[in-house]
Amino acid sequence: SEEAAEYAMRLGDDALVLAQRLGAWISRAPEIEEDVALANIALDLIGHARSLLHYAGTASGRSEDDLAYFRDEPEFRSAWLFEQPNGDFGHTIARQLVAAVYLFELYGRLTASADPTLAAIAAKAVKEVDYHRDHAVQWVLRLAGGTEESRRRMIVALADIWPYVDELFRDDELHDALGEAAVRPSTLREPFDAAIAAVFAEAGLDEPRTSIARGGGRRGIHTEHLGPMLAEMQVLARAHPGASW
Amino acid sequence: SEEAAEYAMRLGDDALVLAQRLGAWISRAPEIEEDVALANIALDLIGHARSLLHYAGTASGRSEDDLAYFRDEPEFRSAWLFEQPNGDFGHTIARQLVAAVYLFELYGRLTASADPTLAAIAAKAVKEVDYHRDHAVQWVLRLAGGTEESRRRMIVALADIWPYVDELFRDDELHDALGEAAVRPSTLREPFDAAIAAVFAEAGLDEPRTSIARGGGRRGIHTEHLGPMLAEMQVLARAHPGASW
Amino acid sequence: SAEERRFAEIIEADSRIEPRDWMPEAYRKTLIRQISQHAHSEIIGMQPESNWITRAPSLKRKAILIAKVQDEAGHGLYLYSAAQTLGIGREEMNEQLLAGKARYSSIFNYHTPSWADMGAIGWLVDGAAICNQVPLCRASYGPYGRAMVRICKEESFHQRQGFEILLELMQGTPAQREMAQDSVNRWYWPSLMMFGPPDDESPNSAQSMAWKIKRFSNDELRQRFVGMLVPQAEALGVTLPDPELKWNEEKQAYDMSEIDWTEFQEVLAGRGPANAERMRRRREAHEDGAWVREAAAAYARTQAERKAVA
Amino acid sequence: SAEERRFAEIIEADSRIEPRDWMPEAYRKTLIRQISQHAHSEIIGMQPESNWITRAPSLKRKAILIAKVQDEAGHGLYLYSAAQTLGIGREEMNEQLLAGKARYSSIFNYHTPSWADMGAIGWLVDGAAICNQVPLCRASYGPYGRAMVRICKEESFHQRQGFEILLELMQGTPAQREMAQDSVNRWYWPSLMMFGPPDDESPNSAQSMAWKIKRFSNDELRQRFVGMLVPQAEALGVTLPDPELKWNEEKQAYDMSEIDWTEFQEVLAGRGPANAERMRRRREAHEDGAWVREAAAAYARTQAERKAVA
Repeated sequence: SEEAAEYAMRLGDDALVLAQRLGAWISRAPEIEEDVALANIALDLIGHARSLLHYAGTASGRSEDDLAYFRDEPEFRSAWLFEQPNGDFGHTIARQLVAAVYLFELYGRLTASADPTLAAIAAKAVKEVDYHRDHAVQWVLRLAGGTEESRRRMIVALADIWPYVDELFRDDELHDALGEAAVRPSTLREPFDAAIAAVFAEAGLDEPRTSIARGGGRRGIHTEHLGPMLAEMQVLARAHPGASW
Repeated sequence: SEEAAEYAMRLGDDALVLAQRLGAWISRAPEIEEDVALANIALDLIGHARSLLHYAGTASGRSEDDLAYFRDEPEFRSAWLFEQPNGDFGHTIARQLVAAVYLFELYGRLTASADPTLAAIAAKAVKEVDYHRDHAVQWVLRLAGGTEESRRRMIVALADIWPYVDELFRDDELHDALGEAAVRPSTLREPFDAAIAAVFAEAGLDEPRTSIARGGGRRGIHTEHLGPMLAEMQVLARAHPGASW
Repeated sequence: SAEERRFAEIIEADSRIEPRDWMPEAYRKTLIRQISQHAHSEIIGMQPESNWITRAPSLKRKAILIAKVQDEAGHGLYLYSAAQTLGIGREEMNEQLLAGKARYSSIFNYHTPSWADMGAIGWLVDGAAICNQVPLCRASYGPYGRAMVRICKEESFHQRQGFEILLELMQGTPAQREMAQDSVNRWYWPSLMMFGPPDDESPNSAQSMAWKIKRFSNDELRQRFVGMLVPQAEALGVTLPDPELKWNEEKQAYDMSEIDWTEFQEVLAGRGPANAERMRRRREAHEDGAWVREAAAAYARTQAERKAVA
Repeated sequence: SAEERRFAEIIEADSRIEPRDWMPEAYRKTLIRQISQHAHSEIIGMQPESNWITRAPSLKRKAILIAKVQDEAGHGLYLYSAAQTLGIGREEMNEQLLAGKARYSSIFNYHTPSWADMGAIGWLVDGAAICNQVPLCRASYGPYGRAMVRICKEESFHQRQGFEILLELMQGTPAQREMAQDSVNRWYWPSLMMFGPPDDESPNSAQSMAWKIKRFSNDELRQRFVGMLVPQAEALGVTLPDPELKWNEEKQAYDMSEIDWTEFQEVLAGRGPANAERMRRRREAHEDGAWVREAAAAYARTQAERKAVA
């Protein structure tokens, strides 16, 4: 259905945008092991994006690459969290923590979707994001419990990322329309908060008290970070329209 | 002539690429005064680029914007120095030092060009790059003579930039063909070295002993930094071919 | 007291209070708050426009845009200087900004997703700023009034450039026209909100008007602004996104839809589209630049000592 | 001595030397030099390909490219581990790299201006690497030989992927075909240089062959590589940029133009296209990551102490 396609596009864009961000770390990470780990996470996310965008495109006869490379910024449906810049490694970890805990709760429930394609994609994805979650949590513990400098940076990074948490949990008409095929984002908030609280308790961190960013990614409204990112991501494909690679 | 157009394109691309780099600093500089100063330098350079590319395009009926926005990477003629990334402020200052001292010597001599258009452009530009030179020199002195940290960073930055000095001073057939219309780059090396030596003496710095980068910008061969920069610079213009702004 | 009388006389005579004159503490505080807020607005206001410097679609527009953002940095500097004459340091003002204790204009918490926003910001945001600021050129505090004279001149130049960007787009391709209209749709209401709450809900205005810091009410200025926009919108061929907007001959004023003040309050409360981004960028620029400022200060000290010895 | 005899016997028997076995100091040093150089090459070799991760023209290619660069990081890690068994620390090897005291393969000092370079690197550079490395799977030092077994498997996979990228381009638009041919033109000669100088100018080779670290001469391997390329180039439809290249029935080998060894020496001397860029990126990644590594180390210490107390 058109609604399922839209829903898959949201999830696919989240994964694609985050993968694109993580891809920029590779060969620049704090240690080689992290080049490997971040590449691994990026790969998983591209896998999710491909499955989801492939599914999203079937309704309108568009391929995953049509959707990834030939949509403009207002047609992207990703939430603001995912397009936030890499910043220092602490910012990347803060973004990973939120993303992975959210995606783990989401895919976990989506395995029970009434839409068998979404359920199958979720079943595969949930195992992978479980690893992403573990990776992020371990680094939050290390940075918060490492040196004074790393703790300071971790706290700043969490505060910078926290405004973008709220948008992830907002329901809209699409979820009403999809019923049992989708997961209502608001239902994920409680398990998300509980999981985060446990991490923060172990790390000796307080939940950041920040403003809430307005969001609007699901309607194609984005921060100023997405445009330049898409310019780079799409430049080659757009220079050769119709070419196959 | 076609040769004069090629020569103007080289100089114009140097100015354009450097202006694009500096433009990315604005609203991110270490102090507001530097937002103003770097914007000022970027503006002057765009002015030079516009005059030079306008002149370069007349031979082939292309506008300055045709040249800036609709050429691909291998058609850009800028030297490698100018596309080097901004890095920290020290790197930007190191790049500015080399660029401004070089351009000052170049434009100073080009005022005597047998080509009246180039001579006129140079006459205006030389006064402006004199200011750029002063700006860079003052900052080299401050950073080298400031704190331990700033001195360390200045030395690293100079070492990172120095491989790209040599390319600026290489003659080729174009200079033979142009004769008195152009300035032979090799003739600028001595005054450049003297000016730099004076700055380094005052700053208590040694000239960096580094490798020499191969270069090739004048033949359209570039480092890996130019491609992503052009993707961003050209994205909007290319999305609306033929539009006027 | 004699001082109070003299202060009142200067105000009464429409003359200027200067830094060395006595002034009531509340007057000083009001000015510091207002001038530093204005300075911060110029500085944060660089961000939405700097977003398009690297992507400007022609070299001419790139140059104009850089010059404009540079002017904003310059305005920030004049205004910080004016505030400094009231006895507050620049570092302190900056700390207030970064700590969220000092405000800046909410309008800069909106994003610039499209190039047309460079036009709409000039036309609508700078246009509204001018309506607000022209009267400030006569502000009773000398350094502020004089800074505003210079700023207003440049702002009206910026407004014209914004209008020209939109005009070029409206005369362009269908995609360009759509881009322009979309941008006007997004910026129109936020620009009307720049004049602040309706007069009956604006608590600080009365005292500011008595002190001749402020000379017209929020609603008066808003009406003046809309009156200026209507014929310009016609010339551009854009539609102002208010179906109720029309001239009311009887009231000699424009009727308009009610402004969504909850939106205004939301942005003010930190829940606008870009509040977090704006503060993050400012803080990162400040922190990343710390070593540079420290170096400059250390170098200046060394040079001063050398001169003293010589 | 008995140790020396035992070492010679192991070598003679084509068996493996293991970390706890006695070995001549020169053997150890040669291995450390070679393995760490190989590890550094994998790490620096990530850079030219990571240049296209953010711009890969399809999601499938983006995924394949990330996986490939990730494999290179993994190879770097195995090889550092193998070197560590010889008694050198990873931090020390990294310092040697950053100080310019340790080498990495010169091939990675070339740029990747075009997407087709992702194909040419796989086909030519990984192809040459395989020819060099397959014999190393039988290297006399156990940890090195075993690391190479794993690495070679992945490399041949990479080579096939590179071939596929080029094949897709050669079957594509004229612009894509041109892109592919241009890239092959740029990478062909540097890939031949990867086998090192001609046999009569390769001083270290004899000892390495005696120790069975190395098993074929540079020129033998180069011939083998060209023999592999020729039919593949035909299948692709690309021209190998050597007009002299042809099979010599008499010599049972390919005739080829003379390799420009001054180019080889230039790159080796630091004057290749990208030497400075490669080192700058590595150094910056290392420095920017210092606080992260320090945090991880401090955290690990604290955790170990807690466990010790508990």
